[in-house]
Amino acid sequence: MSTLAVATPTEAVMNINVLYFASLADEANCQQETVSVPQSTSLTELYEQLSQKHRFSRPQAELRVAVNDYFANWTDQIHDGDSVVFITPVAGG
Amino acid sequence: MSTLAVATPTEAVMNINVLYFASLADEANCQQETVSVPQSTSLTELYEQLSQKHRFSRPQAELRVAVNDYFANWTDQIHDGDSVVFITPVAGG
Amino acid sequence: MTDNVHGHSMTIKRSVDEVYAIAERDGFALLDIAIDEERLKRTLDDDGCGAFACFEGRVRNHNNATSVERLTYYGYEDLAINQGRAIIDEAKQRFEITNAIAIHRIGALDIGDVAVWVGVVSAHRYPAFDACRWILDTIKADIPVWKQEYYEDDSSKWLSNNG
Amino acid sequence: MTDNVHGHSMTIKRSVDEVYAIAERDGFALLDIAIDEERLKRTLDDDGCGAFACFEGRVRNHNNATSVERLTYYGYEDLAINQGRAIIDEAKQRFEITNAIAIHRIGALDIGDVAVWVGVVSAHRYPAFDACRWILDTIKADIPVWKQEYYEDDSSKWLSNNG
Repeated sequence: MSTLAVATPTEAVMNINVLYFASLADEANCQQETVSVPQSTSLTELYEQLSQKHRFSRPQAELRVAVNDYFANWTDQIHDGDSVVFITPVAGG
Repeated sequence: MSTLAVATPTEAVMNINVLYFASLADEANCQQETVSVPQSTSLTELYEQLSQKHRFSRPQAELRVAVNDYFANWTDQIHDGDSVVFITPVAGG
Repeated sequence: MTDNVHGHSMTIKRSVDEVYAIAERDGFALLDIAIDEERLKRTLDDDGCGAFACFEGRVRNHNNATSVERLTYYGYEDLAINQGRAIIDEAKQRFEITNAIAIHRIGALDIGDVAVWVGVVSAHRYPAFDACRWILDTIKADIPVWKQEYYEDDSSKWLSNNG
Repeated sequence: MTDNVHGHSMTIKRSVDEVYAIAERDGFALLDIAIDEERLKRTLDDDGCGAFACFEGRVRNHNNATSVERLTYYGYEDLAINQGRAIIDEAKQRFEITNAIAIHRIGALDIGDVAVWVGVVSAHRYPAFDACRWILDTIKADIPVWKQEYYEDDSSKWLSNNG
């Protein structure tokens, strides 16, 4: 379990389980990780932080996001224990 | 083999094999017949004569015509030995 | 009486193997037994094709509000084969497809039986869909096949695709 | 390395019978073995339906001018099932269809293998065609499946449907 630098001990934190697929899994070099972030962290902020950590090549504008196995809006709030997946452009069919 | 009234013995005649399908077969009460008609008989005239003979309920305008197993134009000439089929609206599929 | 005057259009003259050989070569044939969809599909296998679209027209248990017991299709086999070849040739010119095959069944069919099968393969998906629909529409408009529906009270009537 | 970080997206968590049960109930599922097209088709049998339209997306041996050896699909199973259910529900509202089922395969596929299968039944033919195409397009746009193509020189790349 990794902890992002911005989560200080004095703040309330939430643990978010992040899964990686496709090129993001290549860049993160892992399938999933649990991160502890301040409770008010938005999805946008979460991606920004993880993007810095793993040097993701895709800007957020090119991605969709899923929370707890459903597509979500980038403005949706997340909560402790949520599962979050950043979705690069899909290529099924 | 039936002979149409209009074919007189002094004229050159041609023998046309006519096949019937669907409602025309019901009305003609046969699958096919060979008719002898004057050599210049057109497809339109042929249908008119057979229509009078069998009291076909469909006017020619509702039909297509095939000669020797290909769709033909009503203005195409026919020749001795040709096979002619009048095609009522189809209903496949 | 009906069977006498329609007998020639309820069965085909060719053997089953001839029918599938004609379908493979020319793209269209009539058949008077159940259509082997897997056999037709295998005929279309092509490593260069990413798309396979197919359509089956089946006998359904109703026509508008009327309950249908069974359906008999009648066909003019030789014209159907000639016209079918022209339809498949035209489809290959109109659409970016690799191959297409269709078979129409004639004779007495039960509810659920496949009356017509159309399959198309192409590199990309839209031409397969477009050609499949066009071939089906054109078969329904131009192939000399007629049908009679039979109802619960044993009455029947000739149907028409175009009025 | 690649296999380690993608292992979770190359196989499914559910059993094959569960997959077909979900497909039958919700209309969509992911599968990590060959798709049994006949099984899906039988699920759609309906005496009230005169039309069955289907589409198979197959792995083809080229992409533009480049020769392709094989293809690996990766999927996010739980999101795919949730999103697939929403797609099939929407298709049933948009089109006059009776039922629709689709399955997307993941894992390593060979040339000719079926990657996606979509089948639709309806009373009449146009809604079956329209819904089949719409479902396929929407699967390609929205279902979280990704693919990597492998070439003769063992190189590979991630593909994208939308640029």
